Amino acid sequence: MQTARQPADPQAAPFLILEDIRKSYPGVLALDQFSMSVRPGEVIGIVGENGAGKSTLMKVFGGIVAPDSGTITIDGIARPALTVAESMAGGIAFVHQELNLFDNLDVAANVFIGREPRKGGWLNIVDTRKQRAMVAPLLKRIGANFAPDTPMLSLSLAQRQMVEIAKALSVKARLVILDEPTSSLPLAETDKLLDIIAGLKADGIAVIFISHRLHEIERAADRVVALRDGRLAGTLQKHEITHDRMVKLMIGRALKAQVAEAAPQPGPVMLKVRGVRTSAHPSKPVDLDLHRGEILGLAGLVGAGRTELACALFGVDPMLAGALEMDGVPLKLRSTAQAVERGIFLVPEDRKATGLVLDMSIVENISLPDLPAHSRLMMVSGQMEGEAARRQQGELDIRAARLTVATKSLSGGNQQKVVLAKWLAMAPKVMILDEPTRGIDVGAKAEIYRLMRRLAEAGVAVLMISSDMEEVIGVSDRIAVMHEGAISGILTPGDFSEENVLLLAVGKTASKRAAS
Amino acid sequence: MNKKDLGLLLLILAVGAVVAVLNPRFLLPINISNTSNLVGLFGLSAIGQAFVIITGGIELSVGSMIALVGVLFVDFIASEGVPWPVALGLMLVLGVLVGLAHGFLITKVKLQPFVVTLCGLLIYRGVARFYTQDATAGFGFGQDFPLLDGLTTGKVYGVPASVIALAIVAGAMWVVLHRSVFGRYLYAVGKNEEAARYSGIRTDRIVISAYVICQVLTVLSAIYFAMYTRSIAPASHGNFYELYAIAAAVLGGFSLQGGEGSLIGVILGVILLQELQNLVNLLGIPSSLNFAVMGGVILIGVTMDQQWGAFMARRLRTRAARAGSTARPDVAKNSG
Amino acid sequence: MNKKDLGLLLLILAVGAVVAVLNPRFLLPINISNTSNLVGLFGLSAIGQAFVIITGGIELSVGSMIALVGVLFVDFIASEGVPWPVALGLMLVLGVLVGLAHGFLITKVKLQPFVVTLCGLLIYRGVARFYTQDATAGFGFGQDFPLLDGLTTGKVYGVPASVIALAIVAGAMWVVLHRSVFGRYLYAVGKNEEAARYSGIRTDRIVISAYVICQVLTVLSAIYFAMYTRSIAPASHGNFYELYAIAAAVLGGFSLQGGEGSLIGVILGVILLQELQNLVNLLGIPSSLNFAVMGGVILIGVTMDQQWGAFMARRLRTRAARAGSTARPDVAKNSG
Amino acid sequence: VASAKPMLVFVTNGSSDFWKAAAAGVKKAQAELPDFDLSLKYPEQATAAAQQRLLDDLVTAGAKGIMISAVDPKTSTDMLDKIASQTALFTTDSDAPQTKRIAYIGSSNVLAGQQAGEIAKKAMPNGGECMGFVGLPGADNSKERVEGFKDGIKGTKIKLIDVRGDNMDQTAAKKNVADALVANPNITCMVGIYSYNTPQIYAALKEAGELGKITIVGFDDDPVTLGGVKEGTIAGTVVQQPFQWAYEGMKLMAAYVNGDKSGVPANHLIIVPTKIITKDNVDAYAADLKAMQG
Ligand SMILES: Nc1ncnc2c1ncn2[C@@H]1O[C@H](COP(=O)(O)OP(=O)(O)OP(=O)(O)O)[C@@H](O)[C@H]1O
Ligand SMILES: Nc1ncnc2c1ncn2[C@@H]1O[C@H](COP(=O)(O)OP(=O)(O)OP(=O)(O)O)[C@@H](O)[C@H]1O
Ligand SMILES: [Mg+2]
Ligand SMILES: [Mg+2]
Repeated sequence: MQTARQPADPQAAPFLILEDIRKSYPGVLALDQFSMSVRPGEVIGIVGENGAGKSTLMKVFGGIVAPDSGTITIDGIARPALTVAESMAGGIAFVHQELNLFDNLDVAANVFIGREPRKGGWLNIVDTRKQRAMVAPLLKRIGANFAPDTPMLSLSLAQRQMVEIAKALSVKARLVILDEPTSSLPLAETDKLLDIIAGLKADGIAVIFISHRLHEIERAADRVVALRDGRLAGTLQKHEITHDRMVKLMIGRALKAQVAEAAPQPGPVMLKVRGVRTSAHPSKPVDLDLHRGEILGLAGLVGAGRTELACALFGVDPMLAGALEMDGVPLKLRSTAQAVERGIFLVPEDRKATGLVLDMSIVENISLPDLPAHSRLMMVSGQMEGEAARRQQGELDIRAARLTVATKSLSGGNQQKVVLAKWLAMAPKVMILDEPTRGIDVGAKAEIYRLMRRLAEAGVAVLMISSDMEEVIGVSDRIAVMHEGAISGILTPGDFSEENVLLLAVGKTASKRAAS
Repeated sequence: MNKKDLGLLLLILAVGAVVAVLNPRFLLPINISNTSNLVGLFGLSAIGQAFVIITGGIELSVGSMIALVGVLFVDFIASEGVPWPVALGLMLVLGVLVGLAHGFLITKVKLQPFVVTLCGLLIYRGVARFYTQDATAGFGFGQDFPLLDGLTTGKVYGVPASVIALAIVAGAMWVVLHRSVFGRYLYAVGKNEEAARYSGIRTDRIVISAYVICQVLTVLSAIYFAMYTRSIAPASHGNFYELYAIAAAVLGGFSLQGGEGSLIGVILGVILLQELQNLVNLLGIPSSLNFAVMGGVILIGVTMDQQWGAFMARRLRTRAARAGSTARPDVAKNSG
Repeated sequence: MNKKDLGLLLLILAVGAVVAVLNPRFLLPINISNTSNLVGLFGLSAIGQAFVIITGGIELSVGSMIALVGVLFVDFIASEGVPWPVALGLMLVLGVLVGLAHGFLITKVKLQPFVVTLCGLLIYRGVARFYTQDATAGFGFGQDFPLLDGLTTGKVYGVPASVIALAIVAGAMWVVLHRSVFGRYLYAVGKNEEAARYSGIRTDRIVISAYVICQVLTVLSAIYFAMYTRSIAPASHGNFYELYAIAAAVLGGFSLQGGEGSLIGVILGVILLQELQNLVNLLGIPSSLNFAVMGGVILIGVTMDQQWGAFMARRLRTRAARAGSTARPDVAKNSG
Repeated sequence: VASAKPMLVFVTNGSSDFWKAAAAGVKKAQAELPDFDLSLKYPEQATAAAQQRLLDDLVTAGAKGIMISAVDPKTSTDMLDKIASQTALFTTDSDAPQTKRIAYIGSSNVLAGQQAGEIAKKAMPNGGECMGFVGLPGADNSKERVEGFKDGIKGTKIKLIDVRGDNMDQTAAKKNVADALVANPNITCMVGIYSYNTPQIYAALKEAGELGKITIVGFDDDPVTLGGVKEGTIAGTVVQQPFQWAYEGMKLMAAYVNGDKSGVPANHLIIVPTKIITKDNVDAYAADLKAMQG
């Protein structure tokens, strides 16, 4: 990761300057009087709470959002707004927070979409062979384990995120913007990404890196820009960057140190999973016990099959084989409705596609799973559902102009809170959370950890799927690790360590004594 | 009634005023009664269509079902001597079965609604034609069913029975769509079926129910149509009626992507379409232009609607920006 | 040719074999020539439809355009004395303009394709009927245009001119769709328009181009149809032809959600539909059942296709999971 | 725009060229009846529902007299009676004798079919197998013509083996002829039952090189049909006289509305006979036609 070259010259002239940018949405001011500049070869970390305006800022760079006022200057040319094409021409490459990929094309086509190598003169034929040859080394560089001609359809979420990164790398860019590129990447891949950032920097390419995993920012950034409520909250130079200072800038106060509460005695088995096979790894049966009052962490590499397992336990897809037992009673799930009836809830990893009805309001989303409870004679009571939603908003600190706004207008983190709120309003017995803190800011993260613990204390069996190593180790009472569709080992607190989780995740056995 | 519906209502009144000036006979009670009778007939099937469209589906077999049910119903009661309440019952059962079949193919076999119902359009029309060997089904001379006639083509204080039927159905369906749990589920499924499923909703059942409702209402309207024309030529009866129903829904603010639209909207859509047809005949516009007038007005209507929507969104945003610049009160309020 | 297309081809051959056994005259060169002539006619408009469907749109005005162009073209050359190449040119210009208008309304005014083209369906039909005052446009007895006739209804070594035209168009469009950058963008826009826009693709232009291509091909097929029937009744000519084109595309594996389908697929779809029509006549099935047979076979075809697709998707996923677990041989292979 | 003159309307059963001659008849009558406002209306679709709403609207608009070719007269008794109670109602083309219509002016499809049978008989003294082509085989006018044709060929060796429908789609109409040639090699005669069927038979046979080898019997007076008759490739055609229906009908209606009921015969039927057109009289007929429409 360390390179021999010099760090970016702080005196170099910035090639990209934003001044007094302002952008409002109905009910929110997403950016206000915001100014910043980018110099060649510097890595800028952007931090801020959910909804602080980070993604909006990046969309201004990318030409996707036109600011209400302010100027954007590239190479001395000032404009009130950019188009996507102008942004691209200015050398800005973009990995969006919400993925922008084409399921009907293959990986190589996705990487080069909009910039295909051509042949055949005016016929403009796509040079597929050349395209694939150009993509293969990129995939290798980011450690992707799929070929350039893999259909997009067969990739998992994390693998898709890798394609997005490859896409940004394929451009001859001067500035690469990564909006939460690691939110669903597990540790090994994240390390690789940080190496890549270092490599870009060494080539004189500037990088803007947004992440809620502050230690990643700490490792990678030359400078940190913190946003709060759409305004610049402060800037930290390389030597000033520490976890605590960033947090303070983001939320305006220091965060209480997180006390790792002592794991309570786990209760009896709540959900017994025996020989469950899913279509992703049809030859690998999974056995697992979820105890009452326990947070079971489920770790693994990209595509290990954790999401598939979660879906099987929630009745989304029929299991190929296997049996479930809940409270000692055999359980057959043919639909999510049955799972919900039995108290098994899932917070899915893709909130845009499966977590929320984005066009519906916060209230409507929160009441959706338990609508009959918010109705009289099967007629929905606006009052009842409104009250329930207000209660959840208070509990989870959901930031929104009103509870009746469409959830699509919320920032990523606040959307995630709405997904959680849906289920917390009901009484879970088994709570499955698939990457519950994906894209969530530190403050909210702590909130969610507290919630999980509270659920466990109330006797709920919590299954937390996570690719965030700190989180897995910090929150779980036990850690199960998956490797290629099978459980490769289960760690108890005495054996918790990054090394052990990683060893199991690649299919080796864990060393007994924890080496921290 | 939302803003969109209000705009449509104004359009209807404006067109009506113009026509009334050009030909005052437009306002004769008999003309209003005739036209509202047709609103009743087309309205019943349009409401059914609306339920399907909200789920993001489409039902193209409406016209063919109207022909098939018309042929069977009239033949049963006029030629086979089946008592009409029995025949009506049988037709409703047929509607339920067809709705179930469409819903099943769409949700379980996972075929596209357009495809399933396009095949329905072809098949039911074919069956209707085959059943009578392309002959017209109709009543013999003097064959009367006083009660049935009264319920379908009669009038109460000058109000056609079909309008009363529409009012009852529309009232019930308004409650179902805009107040009930099922209605909420319909919108959720229409906007994001996956997310609805991940919320524990039995989305398949919701979608199937929508098709069943659509077909049952279609059967009802088919019976009204049959009693109105009293003569069903299976090759042409009901041709394109699905397009009228879809056009009415679209005029009424429905999105074919699903998840949008109101019951009042679709009824206003039907009224506007019927008003246009009436206008063509009353103003002596060549009937060859009938279609062109209809198409033109729909196009203008949806364009205005769209521009109005875009304008409102812009205004909302501008106002928000102005409000937002002052100390962000909303966020502060809500986070407390 | 992908697996899906192969399945369809097998279905076509299987149906053909059964018909040939029941009536060996099915295989007579003249019958094959007749049927393939109609494949040529319907194929041209179906290819156009396919381009629109790939973008996630739909073009319902095809049948009406076929009537309008037919009426105008025949009237121009038969009654107005316009030289036919000029008339042809004018019609192509009309097609471009209509395509631009549809594309504009859909991309810039942001109306739904279904709505815009439904209005087109109504308006163009109305204009066609108004133009001739509902009269049939036709050639006088013995009025001949030898070159035009040769190019449209002639035969070369027994191969109908329309089939040759289809082959040329299909070949060119295959390259455009499956090899060119434009084709790639069509698929991208159809699958995820937002993402395509974020990738710097001028999505509006792509969509507009698709509608222009569709209308130009529709005009071409309209001329072939006009020369085939030599008499255009504006009220009925081309009725439902858009549905045939859509059905062919769907049979050929297109998704109305956009982003899916192959050129070979749509042509095989057209062939299957025409084979079915031929079969009804050759086997002496009552013509009233024509529609029912067509609907039934489409339904069976898409169901099989869907089941096959689901099976393949499952296999693909399983294989992907397995490939991911082994030491990444594919990457190594391909980067060499 | 409401007109002050009493309004008389001729309502067709759909839009078809067949009614062009009637339109000419209306026009000629208008020239002779300046005190009336005559018009000819097509329903936008050939369906009972479309026609019914057109009638309702016409009555609303104040029509004093309506002459109608009902889409489906047999089953439309109630509707026609309703109209008859509000305005002077005449029927044409196909009658509805059970209604309160004032009179019927037209011809008989059965008779026309018989005349077509006579053409076939004369053209094929040794018999043969005929195939019929029609838009809607189940429609009344089609069934009556077929019935008449079968009557006409009774006792000969001519057989009508099948009638193929095309759903009013001329592409299908032509294709049906081509398919019939393939499927039934023994066919020696073809009958075009709707006005557009005969030209499509003519075109398909011409392309197949069978013109002149197969006897064509037609109905109505499409230019191609008349051309074929003249050329000798079409044995003959049976024409109705919608011009006369409209012209005489309108004048009768005007008189009736003015209170002169003498023109209505006791049996309420005014039959305008159909004519057989063959090579012998085709020129005269064409000239007539031109004169009428000119
Ligand atoms: N399309 C939109 N319509 C309305 N409001 C929006 C829209 N996009 C963003 N916002 C609002 O703008 C604000 C900033 O959102 P943004 O997505 O930039 O936050 P963020 O800093 O990226 O948050 P996160 O860390 O959760 O991704 C939020 O309050 C959000 O609700
Ligand atoms: N929607 C999908 N379509 C096809 N294949 C999929 C899909 N989702 C997952 N897979 C396959 O299943 C495998 C397991 O994916 P899964 O999402 O369960 O893994 P995971 O452990 O949750 O990892 P991730 O961090 O990627 O979410 C993936 O490697 C992929 O090949
Ligand atoms: Mg963001
Ligand atoms: Mg996962």
